[in-house]
Amino acid sequence: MISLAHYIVLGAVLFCIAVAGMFINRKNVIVLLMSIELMLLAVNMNFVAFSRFLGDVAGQVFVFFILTVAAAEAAIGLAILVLLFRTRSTINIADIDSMKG
Amino acid sequence: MPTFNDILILLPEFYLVAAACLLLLLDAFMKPAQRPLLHWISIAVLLVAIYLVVAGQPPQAVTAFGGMFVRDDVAEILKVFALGTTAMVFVYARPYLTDRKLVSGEFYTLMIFAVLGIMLLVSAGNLVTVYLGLELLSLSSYALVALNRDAKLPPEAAIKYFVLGALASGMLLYGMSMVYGASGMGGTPTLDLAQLHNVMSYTTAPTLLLFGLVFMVVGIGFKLGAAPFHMWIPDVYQGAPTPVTTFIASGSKLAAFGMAYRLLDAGMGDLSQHWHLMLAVLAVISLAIGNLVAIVQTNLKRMLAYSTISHMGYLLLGLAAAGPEGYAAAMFYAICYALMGVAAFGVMLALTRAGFECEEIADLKGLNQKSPWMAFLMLLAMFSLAGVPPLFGFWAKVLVLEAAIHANMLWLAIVGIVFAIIGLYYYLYVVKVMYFDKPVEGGALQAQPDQPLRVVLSLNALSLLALGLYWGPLLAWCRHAFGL
Amino acid sequence: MGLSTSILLTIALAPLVGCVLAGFLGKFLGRAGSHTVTILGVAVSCALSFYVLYQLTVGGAPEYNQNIYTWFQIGPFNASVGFMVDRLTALMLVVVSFVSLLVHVYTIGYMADDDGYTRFFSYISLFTFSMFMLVMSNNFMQLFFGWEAVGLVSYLLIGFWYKRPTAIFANLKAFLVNRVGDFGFLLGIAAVLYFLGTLDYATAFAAAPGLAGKTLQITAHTQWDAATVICICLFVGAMGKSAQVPLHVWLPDSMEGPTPISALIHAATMVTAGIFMVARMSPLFEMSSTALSFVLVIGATTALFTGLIGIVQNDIKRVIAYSTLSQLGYMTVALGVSMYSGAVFHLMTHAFFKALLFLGAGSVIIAMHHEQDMRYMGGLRKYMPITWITMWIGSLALVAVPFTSGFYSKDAIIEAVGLSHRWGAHYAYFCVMAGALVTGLYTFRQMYLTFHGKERFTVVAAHGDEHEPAPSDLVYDVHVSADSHEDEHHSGGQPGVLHHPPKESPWVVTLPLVLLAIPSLLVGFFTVGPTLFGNWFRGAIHVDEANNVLAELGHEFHGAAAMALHGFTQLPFLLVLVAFVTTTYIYLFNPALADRIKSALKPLWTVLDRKYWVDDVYFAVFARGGVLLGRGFWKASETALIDGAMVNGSVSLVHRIAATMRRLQSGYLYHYAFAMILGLILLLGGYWLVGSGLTGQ
Amino acid sequence: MNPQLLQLICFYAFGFVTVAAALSVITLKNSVHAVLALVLTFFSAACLWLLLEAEFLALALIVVYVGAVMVLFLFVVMMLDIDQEKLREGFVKFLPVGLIVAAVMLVEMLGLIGVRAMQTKIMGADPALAAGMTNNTEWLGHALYTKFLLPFEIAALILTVGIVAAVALTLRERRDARHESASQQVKVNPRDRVRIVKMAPVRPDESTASQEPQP
Amino acid sequence: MFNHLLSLLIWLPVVGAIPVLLAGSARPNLARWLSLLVAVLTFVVSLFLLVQYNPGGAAMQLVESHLWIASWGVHYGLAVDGISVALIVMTTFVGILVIAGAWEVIQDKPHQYMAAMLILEGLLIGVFCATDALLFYALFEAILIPMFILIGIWGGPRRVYATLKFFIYTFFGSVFMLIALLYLYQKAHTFDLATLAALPLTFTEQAWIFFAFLIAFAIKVPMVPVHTWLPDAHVEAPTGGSVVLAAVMLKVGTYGMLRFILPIVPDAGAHFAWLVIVLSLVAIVYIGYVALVQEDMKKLVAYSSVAHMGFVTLGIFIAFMLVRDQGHTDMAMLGMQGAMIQMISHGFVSGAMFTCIGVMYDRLHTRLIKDYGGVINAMPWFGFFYVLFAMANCGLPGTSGFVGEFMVILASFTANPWIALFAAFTLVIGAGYTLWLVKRVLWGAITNPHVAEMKEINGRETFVLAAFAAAVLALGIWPQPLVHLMDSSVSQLVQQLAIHKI
Repeated sequence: MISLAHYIVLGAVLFCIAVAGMFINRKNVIVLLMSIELMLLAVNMNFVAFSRFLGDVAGQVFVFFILTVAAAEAAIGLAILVLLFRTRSTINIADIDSMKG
Repeated sequence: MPTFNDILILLPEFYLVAAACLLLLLDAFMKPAQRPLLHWISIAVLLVAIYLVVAGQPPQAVTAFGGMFVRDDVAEILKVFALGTTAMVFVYARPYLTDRKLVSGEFYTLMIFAVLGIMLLVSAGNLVTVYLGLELLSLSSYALVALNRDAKLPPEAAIKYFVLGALASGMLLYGMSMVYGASGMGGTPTLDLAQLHNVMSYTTAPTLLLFGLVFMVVGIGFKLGAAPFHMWIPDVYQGAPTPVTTFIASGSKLAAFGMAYRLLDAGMGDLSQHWHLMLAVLAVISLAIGNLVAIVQTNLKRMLAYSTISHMGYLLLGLAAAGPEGYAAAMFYAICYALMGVAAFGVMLALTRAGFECEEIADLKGLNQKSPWMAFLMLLAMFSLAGVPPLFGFWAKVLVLEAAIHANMLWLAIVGIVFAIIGLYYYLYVVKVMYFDKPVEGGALQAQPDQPLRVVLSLNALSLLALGLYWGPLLAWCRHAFGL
Repeated sequence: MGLSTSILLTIALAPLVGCVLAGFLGKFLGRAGSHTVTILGVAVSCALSFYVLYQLTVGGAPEYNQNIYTWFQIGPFNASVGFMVDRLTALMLVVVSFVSLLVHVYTIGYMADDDGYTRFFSYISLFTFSMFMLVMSNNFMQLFFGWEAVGLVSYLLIGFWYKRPTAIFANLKAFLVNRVGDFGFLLGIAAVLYFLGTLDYATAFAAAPGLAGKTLQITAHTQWDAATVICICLFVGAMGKSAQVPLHVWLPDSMEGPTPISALIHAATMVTAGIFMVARMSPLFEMSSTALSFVLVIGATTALFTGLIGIVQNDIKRVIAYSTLSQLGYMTVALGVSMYSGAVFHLMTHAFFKALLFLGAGSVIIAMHHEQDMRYMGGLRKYMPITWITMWIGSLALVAVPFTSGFYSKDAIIEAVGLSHRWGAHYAYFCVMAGALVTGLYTFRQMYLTFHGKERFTVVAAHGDEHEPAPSDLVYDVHVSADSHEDEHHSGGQPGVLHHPPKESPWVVTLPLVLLAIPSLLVGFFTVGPTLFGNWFRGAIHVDEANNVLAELGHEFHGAAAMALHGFTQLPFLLVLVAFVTTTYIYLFNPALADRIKSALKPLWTVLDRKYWVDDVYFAVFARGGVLLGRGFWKASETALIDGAMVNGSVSLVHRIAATMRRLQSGYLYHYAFAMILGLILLLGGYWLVGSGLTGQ
Repeated sequence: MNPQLLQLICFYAFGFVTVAAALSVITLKNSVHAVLALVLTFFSAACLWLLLEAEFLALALIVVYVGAVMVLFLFVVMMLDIDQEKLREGFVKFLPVGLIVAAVMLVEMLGLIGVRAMQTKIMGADPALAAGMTNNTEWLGHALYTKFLLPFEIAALILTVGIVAAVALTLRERRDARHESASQQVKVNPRDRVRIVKMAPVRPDESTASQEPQP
Repeated sequence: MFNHLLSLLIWLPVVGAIPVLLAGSARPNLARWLSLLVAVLTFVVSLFLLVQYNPGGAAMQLVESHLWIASWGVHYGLAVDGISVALIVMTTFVGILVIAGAWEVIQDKPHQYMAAMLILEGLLIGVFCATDALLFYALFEAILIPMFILIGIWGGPRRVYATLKFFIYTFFGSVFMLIALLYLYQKAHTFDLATLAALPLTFTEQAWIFFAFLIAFAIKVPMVPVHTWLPDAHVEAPTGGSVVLAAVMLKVGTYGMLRFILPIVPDAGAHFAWLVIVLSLVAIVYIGYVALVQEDMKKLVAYSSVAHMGFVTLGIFIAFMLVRDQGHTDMAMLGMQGAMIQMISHGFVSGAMFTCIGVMYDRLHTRLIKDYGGVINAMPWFGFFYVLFAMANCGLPGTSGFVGEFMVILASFTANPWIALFAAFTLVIGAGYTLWLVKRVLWGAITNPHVAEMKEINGRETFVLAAFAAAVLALGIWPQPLVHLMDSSVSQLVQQLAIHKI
């Protein structure tokens, strides 16, 4: 029997993978962005699961909005990334430290 | 189904959407020579919005769109000041934008969208509206930070802001999902904040609820800029174009307070005994990091960024008090901080000219000799930020400290006050540079001759003094909003 | 006919008016104007003082005791400025105003053409005012006011020639040593207030018997007798002002001031304020025999040991200064045996002859062009006969040759000590007796070295001496010596070298000498009966029957003449004779012997020449030690500990923490993300550990 | 076969793929490969959602995410032409830290979520049907256009912001490129182009820079 | 007009500063005359106050009270008692002298200097008549701003260090007081001082509040060991700044003790009186030695200020011992009055001393003692004043310096002879450092050729010094009017000491 726990645990695992991704990748911004997408996936997984198991539509509606926003977010994020690459010719995070302290 | 009444309640917001779109169109069809007109139109748009907010304010709190949107006094106050400070930002930004050829429809449109985000956020009655308002604000802000595309720092600031912001959103959403789930355990799952208020009383999964709460606190902490979720603040403040920094330091903080209030009190009010301690911890760390690291800054924008972190610590003192009095104090503080921040950055904008960014503290050397009035305005802002009476900032601090003591957190108040002493140093240092140092030989330091800027900035800074002398009505307004 | 307030006010204020006029308007008044107003002021006071004395003694006027105005009133506690004039006061008034008047006159000649002429007159008038306030006071507060005010003037006058390093050293020293005394004095006043509840003399003295049995809790287990505490504290003040061992060190140094001042302040009046004060406080002192013993021992020590130093001095003024110390010791001894009237009597006679000696010495100094070293004098009697004669009169009074004033007062003291049974009286008797010999030794030595024997100075013609020596030459020399301190001691630049032969001083100088010589000789003869044995002071002085040695002495008193004749057979006179013979032989007939004795008694001579090293020890311990202590505090505590470690230390600590924390903001995006995630984990973990308990509720 | 068992097998299969693909996203050396792994993650996640009868969202995930967002990612990755090797430095070094943090996180999360309680929650009837709708999409659509109308409008605004922002940030008016404006060319007046200037004759040595006439 | 006399006194100089500022650096003379006019007007108004005040009444007089912040019950409450009146008149008096003293000495932006001085004066007056704790606190802190500016702009070479230290140090102390006030507000729901005075508090509460108040006021006074900001601030401050700092600002600390510690936490005050007494005695003795070895004239006088303020705190706190332990109300009155008079007197004496040093500094531009010597040769009239003030500084009877110390020593003997013993030590050490200073600076032959060129004080300087001298002498010769002015108020304070709150 698939229970709610299955999905929620899966969501948690995805969330942790996203977190681990942020820790492991110290160079590539794109991987960071993808980790965030993973994190959102984990969230969506939770919402869909709760929505289905608890019989409420709101969760799925929320997922709908998250997907929408994530698209806009990705557009802006990638635009910034392109901008960054234009001014710095790199997306290596280790090189992006003009401001610190 | 939405009725006409719902639309009336949202009139200011709808009006702003229309205005923003109109601006975008105007920009597209305007001749370059007419571009400056955009500036005045945008300011007018905001002023009309203030009028709509105030004039259409219902006597009692009302909701629209099935509880998605709440129009109460808290929202009204926050909206008025968010709109007002944004209008000030526009006034201050004109010479800066003109000198850097950044005057464009995009700037004004994005700013108005960001304000719209603030308005939705502070009026949110549902987790979905909170999230969408937040994202509207955040996405506009990311873009605004990167707007000065050819400079070196803005893209870096933007990417940091963006990645961390997205991460925070992710955590906030994760928390929301848990709260949503918890509300469904033992009852009907809901995203409605008003219904979430008493979830604790019936849920069969209280740990899940609290688990979600922790994630949500992280999201709130990020938006406020409370340590340890503050790391974006210094870099973004420094890297963003100064008008955008000004906006992030003023309107955005009002929004953060609004969001915190909506989520924590309206939504999680029953859990206050749990989150007030978390906020207290965040407050202490923010006070420590903000005040200490600000001491060693040489860049004025960075210094003000750390100062923001510490001020958010004080604001959290009020929030952590978790009661109407604490909220009133915290809102008072947020308004105060917005006004002070606008004033401080406003002076920087007034001193920035083509080819000269007034950013380093050392750039202010001898300002009192070059431009005594600007120096005086900055002095007011600095002493107010430092919390020296009789300026506005002092009373705000007193109020949050009182709130903390009132909530039996004397220790927190003492921590707050101790760090206020340390914080004093760097504000005084700015005054020292302006008043006690000799101007750099042949330095570029000179105030903008822009009259509207000077007049509004003067009024802004003097209001810190005036409100310091007579802050009763504002406090009464804030307290009234929380039913006191 | 009584004493009116206005008369007393006039006595006090007339010199003050003179002081203010001369001090502030000196430029407009000019020299003559300045000395006229001040002398007029003092003359008025002097005349009225005599009138007051006359009224009290002959006119039968009642004693005066009234408040003039309320200084402050706090609850029941009242501090007023007021006058209490009884015979003791009147006597002091007369002595002070008379000597002061003469010194004023004398100053016209002595200070002629000194740059600070008007300033000087202003100062001495101010002094006279202060002294009047002191002696006329009817309460402790005003007493203290006068006490300090005379100290101030003394400070100003010792440092009158403020360019001399020695003068400004001496005045600082004088003030500070006096302050040590005042320290005790003030505590004494506080104790009076504590135990007696008032600062008013009359009330306090009336309440004095109540002191018996009262104690002051010093530590948990120690209690001191109240009267003893009060009296010793008060006497400490007197020790400072009247230069008693061990607070005597300032007086010899005070000779840096102009000679009229030495006469007026440091011999005749101010230094006797301590004696006056103790006499005034006799009702209190009578309550504590311990305190009186203390007084007795201190006085006796001063009388003998400071006199000894006088023997080896070469400076003419210093010899007289040590003699003053010694005589003050006699007065103190008299106080110590409860013979207050004897002390005051000696105070009066001493004022006359000691002022005379000082003014005479001043006259010599003028003649010697400000050479004060007796080794470069000798044989002056033929140049200045009036000075010579008057000084001999003063010297005879000092060594207490019968029939002179000094004899009556001093002999009475010696005899009284012999009769006293107070603890320490034997020691005191030995001291005063030996003191008589010592007095003779230094006095005769001084007279011989100055006026007799060979001339040990040479007169050379000054450059440009072609023209007639103008009468103003003397004046010119004084002026130079006062102004430029390279030749502060001798106009010739070399010791014993004079440009003009010495000559007698002008009349303004000699007249006071003559006028002082008369009372030095005669006043004792006429007043010894009533003052000592006739209860002339009446209620002003209170002596317990048990302590009343004078009464005992009075049984043997059969008139002044008889007392003097009896004196010729007594040991003190014999000792003076011995001194006379010894010094005559040494200084007139065998001058080389003096040096031989000196080398034979080298260790003793060194001890005396170094003044028992008291000054050196004081300087090392209190002055240098104080500075070292201060520097230690300043370096170790102020700079290093409080300001360094505590204040700036905490600031730099904050800075260091800040600099470290700043590195957390590395600029790297992933660090920022870590911080957020760590924050989340910590909040979760903390919540898990701490908060899970909460959910269990 | 028991449909429930089948479901479970499917869940585990897709779940495994999801997790594995997600792990590859963060571990693969090549960014392009990582993006493709992410696509796989979304695909399998969409399948898992199908198991939950959330058809609309599953398809939206594929259409919106895989079809648009991931393509955008790929596009950017390829366009930026990044030195992949350099970006991988320090991977091994930070792996343990990352794993530890992730593990701690997971333990904390699982500890707090309260898995046991959730195990009792099993899938009931399709809530869309229960709510009287014909299918999931209608269910969702109904909610979207009634209760969630306002958020729906806001979402529209957000997309607008996305467009405006992306355009504002990336659209460049190349200042270095030469533009020809026909209208301006037509409007040109000869007098604006040539100006006749009268000059007083000056000797070269006397002329200074400030006295030079404007060209 | 008399209904708002106190408001007028506060706002006249503050508002008067605006035209002075507007006069601008272009018209410095206009700024000078305007500020003098304002200062004199303020002084005249303060004389009205003196006339209006009825010394017989024990209650606070000339009460003004307006609800300021309704939702917090904060009042704009002003009233005076005798102590306030005395301090206010002293403030306005010193205000004139400071303006006159800065006349042509301040050449750099005189309008800002004068304006800062006037604002400072207004705020100080405000502190002395506030009856609402929060108003008091706000003014108490606000005075830091003009002082910070004064030292920072017109100060000496290390002015930045000094002024930052001054500001942060004093701020440091007062914030704890703020916490205490907020705590009290929780209990009383008002900041009205009279209500707070009647508020019952347990001993633990009182102890904490006592220390919070003490640290605020001790730093301001300043007491050992939190005094080190003062020498630095004094040394670097311009003459006028030093004068106001020493003459008026330090009094704010002791005044605060009277208004806060005495009535609000009497039991803790009595319990910890020994601590303050010990610190006061340390200030008198230890600081005396430290002052002795100073090489900078201003530093020396600054340290002497610390020592003299020790008498004020001593006088206030022996009153506790006298009333509580021994029941000597009369003696307590004496000690308290002594403290009050010492406050006023120290205002004049230290102000005068700093003015004197300023006069010398204007001529030679050094404050080091070793650079001087024989000044009296060049400036005899100056020498007269200098000696007079030096004598007042070492407490010579006949000058104001004596009265307070005399009273305090008399009272402290009753409390405990040992206290009196240490306190009286000032007679020696005070004279030591003051007169040694005089010896090295004033007396002697001229060794530095520049000293010979020093010009005698001009008419303006003579006026300032003569005014100080008149005050010093008047107070020394006849203190009764001042005593009478404060008598009923002091009596009121002493009665409050006896009230047990526990």
